[in-house]
Amino acid sequence: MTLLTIDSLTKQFKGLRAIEEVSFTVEPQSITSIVGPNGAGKSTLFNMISGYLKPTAGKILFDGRDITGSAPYRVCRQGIARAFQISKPFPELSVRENVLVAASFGRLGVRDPMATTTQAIDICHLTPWANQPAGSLSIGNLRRLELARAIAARPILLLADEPCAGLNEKETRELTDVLSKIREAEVTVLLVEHDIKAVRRVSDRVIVIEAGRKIADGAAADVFADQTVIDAYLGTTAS
Amino acid sequence: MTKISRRTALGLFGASVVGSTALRFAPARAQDGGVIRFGGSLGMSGRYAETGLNIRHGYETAIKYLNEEMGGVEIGGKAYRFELGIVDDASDPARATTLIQRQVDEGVDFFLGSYGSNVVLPCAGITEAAGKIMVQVGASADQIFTQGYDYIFGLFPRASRAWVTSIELFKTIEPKPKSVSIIATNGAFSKLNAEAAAAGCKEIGIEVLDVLELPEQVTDASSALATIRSRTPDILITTTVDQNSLVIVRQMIATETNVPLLYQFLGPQLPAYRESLGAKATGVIMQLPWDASLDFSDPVFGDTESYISYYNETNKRPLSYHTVGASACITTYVEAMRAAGSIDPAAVRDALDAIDITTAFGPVKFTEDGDGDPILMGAKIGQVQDGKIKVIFPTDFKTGELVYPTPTWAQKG
Amino acid sequence: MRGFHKPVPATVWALAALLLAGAVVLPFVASPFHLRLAQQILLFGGLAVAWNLLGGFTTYWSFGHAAFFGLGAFAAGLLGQQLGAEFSVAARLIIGLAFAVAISLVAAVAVALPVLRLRGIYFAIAMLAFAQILGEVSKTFDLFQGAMGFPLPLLKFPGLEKVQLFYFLFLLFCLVSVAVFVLVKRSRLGVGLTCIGQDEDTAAMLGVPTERYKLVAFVLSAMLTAAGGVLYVYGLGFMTSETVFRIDISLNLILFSMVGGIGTVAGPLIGATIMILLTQVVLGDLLDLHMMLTGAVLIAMVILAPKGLLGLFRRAWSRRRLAETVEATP
Amino acid sequence: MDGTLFFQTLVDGLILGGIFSLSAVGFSLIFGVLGIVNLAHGIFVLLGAYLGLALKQTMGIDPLAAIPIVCAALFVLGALLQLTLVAGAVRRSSLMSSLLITFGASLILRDAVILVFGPDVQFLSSAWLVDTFHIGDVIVDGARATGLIASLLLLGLLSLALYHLKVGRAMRATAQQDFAAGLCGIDARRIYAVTFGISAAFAGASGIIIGLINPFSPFDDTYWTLNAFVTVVLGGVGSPVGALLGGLLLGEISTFSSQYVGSLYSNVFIFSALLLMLIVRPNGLLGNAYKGSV
Repeated sequence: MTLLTIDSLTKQFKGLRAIEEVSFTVEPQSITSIVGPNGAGKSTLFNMISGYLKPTAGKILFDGRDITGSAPYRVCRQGIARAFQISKPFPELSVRENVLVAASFGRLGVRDPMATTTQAIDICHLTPWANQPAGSLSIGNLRRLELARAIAARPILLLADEPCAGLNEKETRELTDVLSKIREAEVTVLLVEHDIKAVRRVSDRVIVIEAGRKIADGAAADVFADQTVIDAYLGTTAS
Repeated sequence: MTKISRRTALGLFGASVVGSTALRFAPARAQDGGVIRFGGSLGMSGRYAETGLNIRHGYETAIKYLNEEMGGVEIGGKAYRFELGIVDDASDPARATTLIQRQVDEGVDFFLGSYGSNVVLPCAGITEAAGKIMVQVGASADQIFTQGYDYIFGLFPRASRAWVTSIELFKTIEPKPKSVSIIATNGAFSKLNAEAAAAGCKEIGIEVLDVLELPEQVTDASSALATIRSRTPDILITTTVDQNSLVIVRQMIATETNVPLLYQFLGPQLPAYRESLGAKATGVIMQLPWDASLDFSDPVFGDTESYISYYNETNKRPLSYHTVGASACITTYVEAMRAAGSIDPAAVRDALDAIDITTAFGPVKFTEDGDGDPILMGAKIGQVQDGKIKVIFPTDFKTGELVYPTPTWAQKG
Repeated sequence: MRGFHKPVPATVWALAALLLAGAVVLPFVASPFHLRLAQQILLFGGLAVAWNLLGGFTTYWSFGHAAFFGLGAFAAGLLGQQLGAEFSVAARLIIGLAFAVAISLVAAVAVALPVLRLRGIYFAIAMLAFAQILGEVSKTFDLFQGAMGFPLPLLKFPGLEKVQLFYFLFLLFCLVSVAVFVLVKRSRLGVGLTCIGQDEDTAAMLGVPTERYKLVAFVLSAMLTAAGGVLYVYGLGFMTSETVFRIDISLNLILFSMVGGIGTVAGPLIGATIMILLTQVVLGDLLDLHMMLTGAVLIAMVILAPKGLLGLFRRAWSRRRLAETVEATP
Repeated sequence: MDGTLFFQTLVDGLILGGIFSLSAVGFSLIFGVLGIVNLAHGIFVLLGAYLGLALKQTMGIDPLAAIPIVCAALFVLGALLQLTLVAGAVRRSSLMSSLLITFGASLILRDAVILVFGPDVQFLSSAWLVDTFHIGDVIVDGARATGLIASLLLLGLLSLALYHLKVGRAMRATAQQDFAAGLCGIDARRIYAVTFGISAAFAGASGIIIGLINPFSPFDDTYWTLNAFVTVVLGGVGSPVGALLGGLLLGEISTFSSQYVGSLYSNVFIFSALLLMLIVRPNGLLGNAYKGSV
């Protein structure tokens, strides 16, 4: 059974087609990565899944239910959480409080906010900073706070938006470790990422998008061997 | 550095708090030894501040005269001096009632009023409950006098009776005016007067064409004036306050809106109004609660003329009818105290009920409800002629003849 | 969940109990004037606390709370008039309160649906416009009698002077406001609102039902404000549109909150106390300059205590603690 | 429908609207560039009128001729207010605190006006007013027409400055994105002060024109601040064209509703239009994005 089904999704912005008839599925407890050059429409896709944008056409099915055009908080309550590329902590709240918010809202169902919070902070190696205001964290810690907050929402599916952008080698490795741990916790991950190394390391499956269209879909090794992908993706990043 | 300046600033603030508190309690201790304290609030900040300032000058002039020129007054065999404590109510009823309550608590016995029924009525509720008298020259809404309050008096007749003399005048005009229109704003004062004027006109068979209401602050009356031009009445009445009256008349001139007779309830009384309009002001008629040309004897000042000269010696601000009325409030109080031979509020109130005197303001006699007697204290009617105000009605007080119909704006030059 | 707040320390409980005891005894020892001041502090302080239900947590700053204040007053006043003397004054007041709260609930929901979509200053302006419209409507249509005004019946209670009676009513009102605020602050709703105040989009992403939470806070705030309006005009005994639809009422609620400390429960009360004492006692006798001085104090407050007086105290306190720890560690 | 009455109403609305536009343009600039609602705006308008009065009374300068002097004086006052108080408050706490600062400043300035000029109603007159004239059956009020002409001239001048002078371009850039403008070497602090100055100057100029048309008293400031609010929301933020559009719309709504619905209802209509506009097009007719809305 598939967890997420994207069915011919299209988004039109005043004459510009940001996403055109994109379809794919995400299997439970996998890490699926979406890659593609800047402006390919990855963020638009995420925004539609998480409820910030309404698709012009097409359907999003999550766990068998149609969530096309649902409000962000409803999407979250169904069990989809999102970690932003640019961390958006609540700066005046402490790290623990930031995570606690997600733990006390997030997916519907039985909650134990305190336990979830402690666990999420632990998974993301944030315990030493738990009582500091989020506004004072370093970039690497902020990224992990963003992830911690997302998983504290107890998602079935986690949307992670370029969690490794701007991180150094060591920080990237820490972060991919966290992602793997998250999968071990039976959370499905949908990742948008630029760092090919990181993608290769963690992904079960890779989807490539260019100019709003899906151009490849398959296991990481196969996809990165595909000539169209190399031309489209690697070509543009090189130029 | 910032630490010091902040602390210093807070310290200064604290000091000023203590300082001003100390100041205010100083005069309160001098209450014994024959001092009569008048209290009350006025809207000194806010839209009615101009009237507030006029009234305040009137109170201050009377108190100054009583203390400095007369050396106090003897009441029931004891000499008294007078003190005045006026506070700014900012036309805010919550603030007004609190400040009035403070004066009641501090033993002020005699109150002078603010204006605007939404301020005066709640205040009157407090003074009434405390058994204190209020004599005021600002508010004339009917509701003030129909609450069954025993201790409130007003120098003006209640609004619904303020048009008695005007209607009498309309009866005498030749050729008989057939129609009026009224421009009012949607405030209590203006609306009440518009209703009274309309009712009075209907009663004597003058048709009321339109009652046009404008928002409380008039910046543009063009639409109302377009209606007036398309359906011109013989008399146009405006029951607006000074500033709005001036907006309306200036726009009438600019848009060549001519009527045979323009009656502006308030406005033309002000020198500024006539100065602003120059020759164009000619022919406008108005209510004259008071006019300098009418000489009345006054138990304190002697007569109107000596009042005016004393006022002008001691004040820079031009005299207005509100000022004279305010002085008359105090004169009336003093006369009532003398008649009662006591400063006991109940006795003074009985004396006020029975009072029948003249002051620089004119005759003073109250109805049973406490408002001014509509005949004796009703306004005279004046008309601007050659830049001056002539009294044209009632006939006994006439200093000029009514010009009707008046020339058009263009003819006035 | 109980919010992320630590349990209330015993000192705060003790202080609150002491204040409450003092507040109950006050009307039997203080002069009517002081009681009137206290009435105003309780009423406007309570209203400022109610305003903080939305404005304190988030940047949805209503510049038009006078709308609900006036709406409540008119609803209760006009209904009382219709009920007439067959009903006792107390009955009219209670029915009026219920009616006012119900009407303001409906009005708040109706106005919130479009207006709460606006953010920042646009929300502030929209609320201001809403208050202006209600004020004009109440004056314009004779049905509402707003231009001329109408009297309200005198409420009596055996053994209590009017000023004492209304003191207790305002005290009750203030307590209800404070209770609602504290409950909200310590609940999931409060956590959600705090997050909305920090970053609305992120809050929604974490599953905070932002639209509903804003609506609930706004409606609660409006209903409390309406109840305050009813008590206020019953206390005065006569009302016109000018009595209740005043821009300065709306502005004062913000001002009191800012002076004391926005988003706290004590802040608005402290702010109301200071500003009312300042404008009506310290500067009350000044005829000419009190507005100027009030303005100067306001400016000084913002410059010297940008987070309100509470913020100032907190900073001073933590600074002292820091100094003590530095001294303690050799 | 009576044609003359219709055109009369149209012309009256245009004239009124032109004056509203000028009185609001400064408010709009501050709103756009600094994201601040200047509650002292109305008092700036009145200060212009009172300065005009003082210059006429003491030196016999015609109010229309006094506009440059008044503008200069208010520019200094506005810039000083920004540099000394507003900037500090925004830096130390939040944008919202500027509301308290400007409100406090308006209380102080209003009391100052009362101390100097008294609470009385005042008026201005000028020898240069156009005479009342007719277009067909439509009567055009001379004083108001003069006001409209002066308003349009001043708005045109401001428009030229904003689009062609360096400081104007810097202001527009800062309004778009102050951070990016800073990267381009624009000193935002200076631009803020200049914006406040220009805003006050134009408010002052409009004060003179308003004084020529209507009597004024120190307590009218709230009215003019509110009007500026409405105008800006109707037209859009930060540009003379937006202010002009908003002002004209406000003028027409005001005259048409009072002519054809009832003169009492104009305020209800004005504020309903404001509310409607906020809901339907929160960025005004011109739809300028505005950073304070986030």
